[in-house]
Amino acid sequence: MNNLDISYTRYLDPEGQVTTELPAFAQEQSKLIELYRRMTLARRYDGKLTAMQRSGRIPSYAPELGEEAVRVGYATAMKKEDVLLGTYRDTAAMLVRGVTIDEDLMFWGGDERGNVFAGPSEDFPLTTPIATQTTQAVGVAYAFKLRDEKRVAVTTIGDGGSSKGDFYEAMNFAGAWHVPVVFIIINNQWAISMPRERQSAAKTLAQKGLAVGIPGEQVDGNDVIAVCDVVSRALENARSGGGPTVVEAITYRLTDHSTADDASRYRDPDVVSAHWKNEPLIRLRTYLSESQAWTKDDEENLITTIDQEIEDGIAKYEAQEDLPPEAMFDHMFAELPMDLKDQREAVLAEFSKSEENGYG
Amino acid sequence: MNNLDISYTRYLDPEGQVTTELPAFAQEQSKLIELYRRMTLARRYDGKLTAMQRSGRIPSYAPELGEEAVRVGYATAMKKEDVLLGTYRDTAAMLVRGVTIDEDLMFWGGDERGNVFAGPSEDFPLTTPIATQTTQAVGVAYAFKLRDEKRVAVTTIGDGGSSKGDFYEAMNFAGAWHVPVVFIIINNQWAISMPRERQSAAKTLAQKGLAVGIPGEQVDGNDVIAVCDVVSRALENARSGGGPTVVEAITYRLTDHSTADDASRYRDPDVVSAHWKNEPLIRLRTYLSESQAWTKDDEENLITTIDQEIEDGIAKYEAQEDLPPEAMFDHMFAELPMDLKDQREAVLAEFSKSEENGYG
Amino acid sequence: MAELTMVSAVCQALGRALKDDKDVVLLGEDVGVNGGVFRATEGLQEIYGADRVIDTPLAEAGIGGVTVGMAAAGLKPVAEFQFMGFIYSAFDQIISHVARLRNRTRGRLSCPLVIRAPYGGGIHGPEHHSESTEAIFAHIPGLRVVIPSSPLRAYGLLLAAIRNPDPVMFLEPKRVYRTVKQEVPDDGEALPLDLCFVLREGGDVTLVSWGAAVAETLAAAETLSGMGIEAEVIDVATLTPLDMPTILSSVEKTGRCVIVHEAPYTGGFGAEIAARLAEKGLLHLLSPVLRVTGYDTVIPYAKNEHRYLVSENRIIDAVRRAVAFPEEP
Amino acid sequence: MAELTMVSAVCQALGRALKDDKDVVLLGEDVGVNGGVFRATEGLQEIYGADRVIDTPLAEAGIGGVTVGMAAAGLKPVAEFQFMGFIYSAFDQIISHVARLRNRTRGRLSCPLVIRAPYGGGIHGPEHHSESTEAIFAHIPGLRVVIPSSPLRAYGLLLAAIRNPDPVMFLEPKRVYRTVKQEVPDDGEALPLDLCFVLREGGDVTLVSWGAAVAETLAAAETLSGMGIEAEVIDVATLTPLDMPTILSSVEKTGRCVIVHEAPYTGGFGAEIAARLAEKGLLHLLSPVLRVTGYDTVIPYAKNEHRYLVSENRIIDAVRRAVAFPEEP
Ligand SMILES: Cc1ncc(C[n+]2csc(CCOP(=O)(O)OP(=O)(O)O)c2C)c(N)n1
Ligand SMILES: Cc1ncc(C[n+]2csc(CCOP(=O)(O)OP(=O)(O)O)c2C)c(N)n1
Ligand SMILES: [Mg+2]
Ligand SMILES: [Mg+2]
Repeated sequence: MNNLDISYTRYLDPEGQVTTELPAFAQEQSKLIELYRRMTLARRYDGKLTAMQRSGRIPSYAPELGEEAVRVGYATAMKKEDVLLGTYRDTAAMLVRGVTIDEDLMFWGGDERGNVFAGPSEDFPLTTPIATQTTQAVGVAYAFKLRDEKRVAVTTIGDGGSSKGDFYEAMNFAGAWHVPVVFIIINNQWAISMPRERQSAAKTLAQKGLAVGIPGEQVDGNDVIAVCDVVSRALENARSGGGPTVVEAITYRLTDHSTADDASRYRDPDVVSAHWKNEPLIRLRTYLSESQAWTKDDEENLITTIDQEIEDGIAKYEAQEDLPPEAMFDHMFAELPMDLKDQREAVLAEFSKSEENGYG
Repeated sequence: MNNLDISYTRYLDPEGQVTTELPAFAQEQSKLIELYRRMTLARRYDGKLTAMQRSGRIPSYAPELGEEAVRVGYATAMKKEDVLLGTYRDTAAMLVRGVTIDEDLMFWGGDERGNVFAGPSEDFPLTTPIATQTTQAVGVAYAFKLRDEKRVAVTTIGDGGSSKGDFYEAMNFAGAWHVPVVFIIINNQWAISMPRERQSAAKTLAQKGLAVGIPGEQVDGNDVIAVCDVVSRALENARSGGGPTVVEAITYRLTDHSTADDASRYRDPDVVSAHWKNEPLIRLRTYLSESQAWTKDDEENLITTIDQEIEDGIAKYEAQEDLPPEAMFDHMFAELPMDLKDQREAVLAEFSKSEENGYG
Repeated sequence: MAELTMVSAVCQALGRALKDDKDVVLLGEDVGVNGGVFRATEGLQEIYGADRVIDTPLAEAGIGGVTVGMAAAGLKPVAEFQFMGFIYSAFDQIISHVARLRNRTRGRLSCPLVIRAPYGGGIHGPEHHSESTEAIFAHIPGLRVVIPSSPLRAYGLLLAAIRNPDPVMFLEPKRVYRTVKQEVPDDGEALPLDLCFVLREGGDVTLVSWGAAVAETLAAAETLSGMGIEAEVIDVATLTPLDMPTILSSVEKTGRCVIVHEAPYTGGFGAEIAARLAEKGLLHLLSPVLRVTGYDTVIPYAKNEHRYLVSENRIIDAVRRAVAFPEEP
Repeated sequence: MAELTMVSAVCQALGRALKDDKDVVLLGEDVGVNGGVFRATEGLQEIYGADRVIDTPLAEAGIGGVTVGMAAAGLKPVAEFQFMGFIYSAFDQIISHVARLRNRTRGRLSCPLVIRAPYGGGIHGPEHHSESTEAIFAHIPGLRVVIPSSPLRAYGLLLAAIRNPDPVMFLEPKRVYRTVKQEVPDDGEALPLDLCFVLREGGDVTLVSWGAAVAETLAAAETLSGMGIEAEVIDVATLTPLDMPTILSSVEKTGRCVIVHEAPYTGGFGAEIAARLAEKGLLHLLSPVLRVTGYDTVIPYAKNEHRYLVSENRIIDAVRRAVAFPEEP
C-alpha cells in the first residue's frame, strides 16, 4: 500500500496540558477567554434548543454537543468578509459569524425568515442535502478570484458527507482552478448510525485531498486553539493565492444525531461516556484556570450572562409576527409570474376564511 | 504538500527495448504474438470503423487509435467469468472478450441488438454516461462476494471521467466493502478538448485511490506486457479476497475524440505526431522482430487474415434483418404493460402503411 | 394477529422477501443496525445478516449504481433512499440505467430492483424532507411508479414490486407511516401492480388520488356523503403504467372528476390523468376536471406547511364546484 | 447582415451578454478553446478570456454547484451541459438549490443563472444524446423552462434569460441547430419570457408545440391549409411559468387543440396543457385534446429513431381526427 504523510496538530491535550508551544494568538489570554465564551454559548444554546425540541417548541434540531471547538475555532479564524457554507450542524459557527439567536431560532422553528441573517449577509443558509454546499463554495471562491477580492470561501462537511461524490468534485474543481476555498471535514466519528471506520477504508479523511492534488491535514477538533490555528493558516494561504486546503478536524458526537434519532440503538453508551473526557470545554477551562485566568466566579458569571442572552433571543423570536400564508409565494421569483397569481389568491382566500388570528 | 509514493510499471520502452526482466507469461513468444494480433485487429478494425463513419455507413464512432495496448492488455488479463463494465471507447477489449465484429457493428450502426453479445453474456454494454459504470461494477463485485464466487468486476474510465463524483463513490464503496473490483483509469491525456493537466491538480491519477484507502499504481499504457501484467496482479489480488485496486494506464489519444470531433481545433498537430513514436504496436513488433519471432511475411499474413475477418464481420452485419418498428416497445419491460399496447399498435400501423420493405 | 402501521407493513414485506428469496438484499444509509431512520428495516439485519441488509456509505449516486450492478448480476436489491429529497444524486443511474438496461440489451441484462423512498410532507421535517416528486419518475419510460396508501397495500404492493422482473420506484407516503393500523397477515400474498384500487363507490363524482392524500380524499368523501354527494374514490397506486380503463369507466359513470395529490400543480401526475380524460373521456365530462394539489412553490418549512398541504376542505370545495357546474356552489 | 443558424444565434447572444455585463461568465465542458461541441461558444474564449469562458473538469454535479455559488456570489453564470442526457448528476443542485435559494433566503441570496443544454433527438447521436426531459424541469417550482425554436427566438430569449434575476433552464433543440437560417441582428434586444408566440393564425384548430417539433407542426399547418384546414400554431417557448391565456383564447376560438412534442407521452408537458384545457376550457372544446408525442419508450438508437420522432404525417392525422370528431376522418 502506498505511503502517505498527514500531519496532525494539537496544542492542548484532553487534560488541558500544553503539548507544543502555543501559537501567537493563543498567547493572549483575552483571545482564549473569548474562544471559551463562544464555546460556552454554543454549549448552553445547544442544550436549550434540544430542550425546546423535546417540549415541542421547535420541530427538530441537530445538536452539536461535544463538537463546539471545531465550529467556534474555524469561525473565529474567518474574517468577516469571508463566506461560510456550512451544514445543518454548524449553528455555533453561525453565532460566531454574527447570526443572532432569534434568527437562528426561526430557522429551527420552521420559518424561512431564519435564513435572512443580516450579520454575515453573504453566508449561505445551513444546508441539508449533504455535500452540495462544497461545490457551491468553489463557485463563490471563483467569484472572489475573478474579481480579485482577498476573500475565502469556507465550507464544512461531515465524515459521512466526505463519501459523497460532490465533495470530491468540489475538491477537484478547487484544485484545478486554484481558488481560495478551505474544506473542513468535521469528523465526529458517526454519520447517524454509520461509524467512521465503515464509511471509508481511508485511514484519514485528510488524505481525501490527495486524490485531487491539494494538501490535507488533521487537527484535534476538540482543541479550539489547534482548530483556530490550522484553519487560520489555511485561510491565509488561500487568501494570498496559495489555493485550497482540506482540514480534517477530529471530534466526537456526544449525543444523538438529531432530535429524531436514538443513538443508543447503535452505539455503546460506555464508549460514549469515555469520550466525555476529551470534550473541548473542559480542557480549555482547565488550561485557563491553571493559568490563573479563569475562576469559578468567572464561570458562573459567564453562564448567567449567556443564559440571559439566550432567553432574550428566545423572547425576541417568540415576539415575531407569524408568517403570512402568502409568504410561500412571495419569494419564489423576483416578481411573481402571472401564472402563480391565482394560486396565491386561493391560499389567501382559504386562510383569511378559516384563520381569524393568524397561524396557531 | 504531502508525500506520495506511486509505482510505475514498464517492461518495453518505446524503442522495443526491455527495461526490466519480462514477467513469466511474456517469456512465451506465442503469448506475445497473440497480444500483437489482438492489437493489430484493434488497429485495423478501428480504422475501418472510422472510414465507415466517414462514408456514412455508421452514424458515429469513438476511435481508440494509439490506445490499443491498454484495452487488449487488460482484457487479456481477465478471465472469461470476470465481468467487464467499459466505456464507449472499449471496443478492442470487447473483441478480446468475445464480442463479434457484426455484433459490435450493430452497436455503432445504431441498433440496440448490438448489445446482445453472446460471448461475454454478463458483460455490460458500452456505457455513454461517464463514470456510471464504475459504481455498477461495485454492485456486480458485491454479488460475486456475497455468492462466494471467485470472479472480478473490471471497470474502465478516462482521465476526464476520473473527475466525476461517481468514480470516487465507486472507489469508496469498493474500499469500504472490500469487494473484488479493479478500476482502470485509461489516461489518454485528453477529455475531448480538455488536457489532463487542467482536469485535475493531482500529479497522478493513480493516487485517486489513496483518498479512499485503496492502492493505486501507474503503468505504461502503451506497453501491452506491462498492462497485462499489472492488471493480472490486481485481478488475482481481488480474486483471492485482497480487495480493489486502481490502475492508471498512461497512453495517448492519437486521433480525434470521436468522429464528430476535430482535434486540430485545440491541440498542436506537432505534439500529436511526436506521440506516434510511443504508440504501442511498433514497440512490440520491434521486440518480436529483434527476438526473431516476427517477420515481414508474418506481418503481411496477419493483416490479410484480419482484414478478411473484418470484411466477413461487415458482411454478416449487413445481412442482418432490419429492426422492426415495434422493437422499441418489446424490450422495455419483461411483459408489455397494457398501457403501452395502443402506442405499439400505432407505430405498427404507421410504418406498415408507409414502409413497404422495412427500414430504408 | 397484531395490527400494523404502514411502516411496519413495509418491514414485514421486506422480511418476507428476504426469507423467501436468498437473492433479495436490502441496502441504504442506516438500514442495518439502526433499522432505518423510520424503522422500515427494523430487526432485519439481525436475522438476515450484514451481508444482506447492508449499510452503505453516504453516497446516493453510489447507492444507485451499486444497486444496478447487483440487479444485473442476479441479485434482487431493494435500495432505500432515506428521503426522496436525497434521491436526486441517483437520477443519472435511475434515468440512464435502471429504466433502460433491459431495453438497451434487448433483455440480455435487466434490472429487477426496487428503489424505496419515503416521500411527502406533513411531518414537520426540515427542508428537503418533504418532497413529492413522483411525477418526475412517472415521466421516465421503463420505470414503474408504485405508491401504497395503507398498510395492507404497502405489504402486498411491495412484495409484488420485489417479485417483479423490472425496476419499481416504490414511494412511501411517510405522513401516513404511523397514522393507521390494519391487520396485515404475513401470508406472502402480493397485490396486483398496474391496477387502480377503487376504495369507495359512488355515482356523483370520481375522486382520483394516491399516497398520503388518499386519507383526506376518503375523509372528504364521507363528509360529502353527508351532504348528499356520493363520491367514487380511486387510489391510483401504480402511477405508471397507468390503469386508465378503471378511471375512465368511473368517470363515464359519474361525469365528473377531481384529482387530488400533494405534489405541485404544474406538471404533477394529476395533469396526465386530466389530459387523458380530455382525450378519451371528453364526451362524458359534465364538468371541468379539477385538480386539488400542492402549489407551484417550494413546500414551506414547518410553520407554513399546513397551508400548502391538501386539506379535506379544499377537496370538498372542489367537488362542490364540480357538482354544481356551471353554477357556483 | 449575415443569416445565422440557431446555434450561431445562441453564440451571438452569449457574446453580447459577455460584452454588456462583466459579471457574465460561461462555463462547461469544452466551452473554451473548442468552442463547445456544437460551437455554441465558438470564439468567445479568445475574446473574453479563459477566466470568463471557463472549461470545467468533467463533473456535472460540480458544474451545477459551482454555478450556484457563482450566481449567489454576484456573477451571472451561464453553464452549458454538453447534452441534456448528462445533466442528471446536477439535478440535486438544480432541484435543491437553483430552484430554491431565493425562496429559502427570502431573497437575501438568489440564483441569477442560466443552464443551457442541447436536447432532443434526430441527429443520429449515440445513446443518451437524444433526451427530451423538459417536463421534469417544468415540474420544479422556482425554475423557468425556456425553449427557443428559431434563430431569432434563440437570440432574444437567451438574452432575456441571462438578464432575468432568476434561474432559467434554456433548452436548445439541437435538431434544428443548423436547419434554418434567419437574419438575427445583434441589437441586444431581448424577447419577452413567460409568453407564447403565435406563429400562424387560423380558426379551425390550435396546434401547440415547442422546440424542434415546431418545424413539423408548421409544416403540417401548411399542408393542412391545402386541405382546407386552417391551423393556429403556438410556440409555447416558456413552458413555465406557462402563458395559458394565449393558449386558452386560441382554443376558445378554434374549439380544437392538438399538442405536439417530442418527449414521451405520459407525463410530458403536453399533459399539463391538456389538463388545463380540461379545467379551464372545457366548454369550448369541440373535440378531444390530442397529443402527438414521442412514445413511452426509450428513444431508439439511430436506426429506429425516425420511427419515434414526431412526423408531419402524425400531426396531420391527429388534426384530421380532431376536426372530423366525432366521426373518423
Ligand atoms: C444527500 C443526503 N443524503 C442523506 C441525508 C440524510 N442525512 C442527514 S445527516 C446524515 C448523516 C451525516 O453524517 P456526517 O456527514 O458525518 O455529518 P454529521 O451528521 O455527523 O455532522 C444523513 C445520512 C442528507 N441530509 N443528505
Ligand atoms: C456524464 C457525461 N458527461 C459528458 C459526456 C460527454 N463526453 C463524452 S466523452 C467526454 C470526454 C471524456 O474524456 P475521458 O474520460 O478522458 O475519456 P476519453 O474520451 O478520453 O476516452 C465527454 C465530456 C458524457 N458522455 N457523459
Ligand atoms: Mg459525522
Ligand atoms: Mg481521456
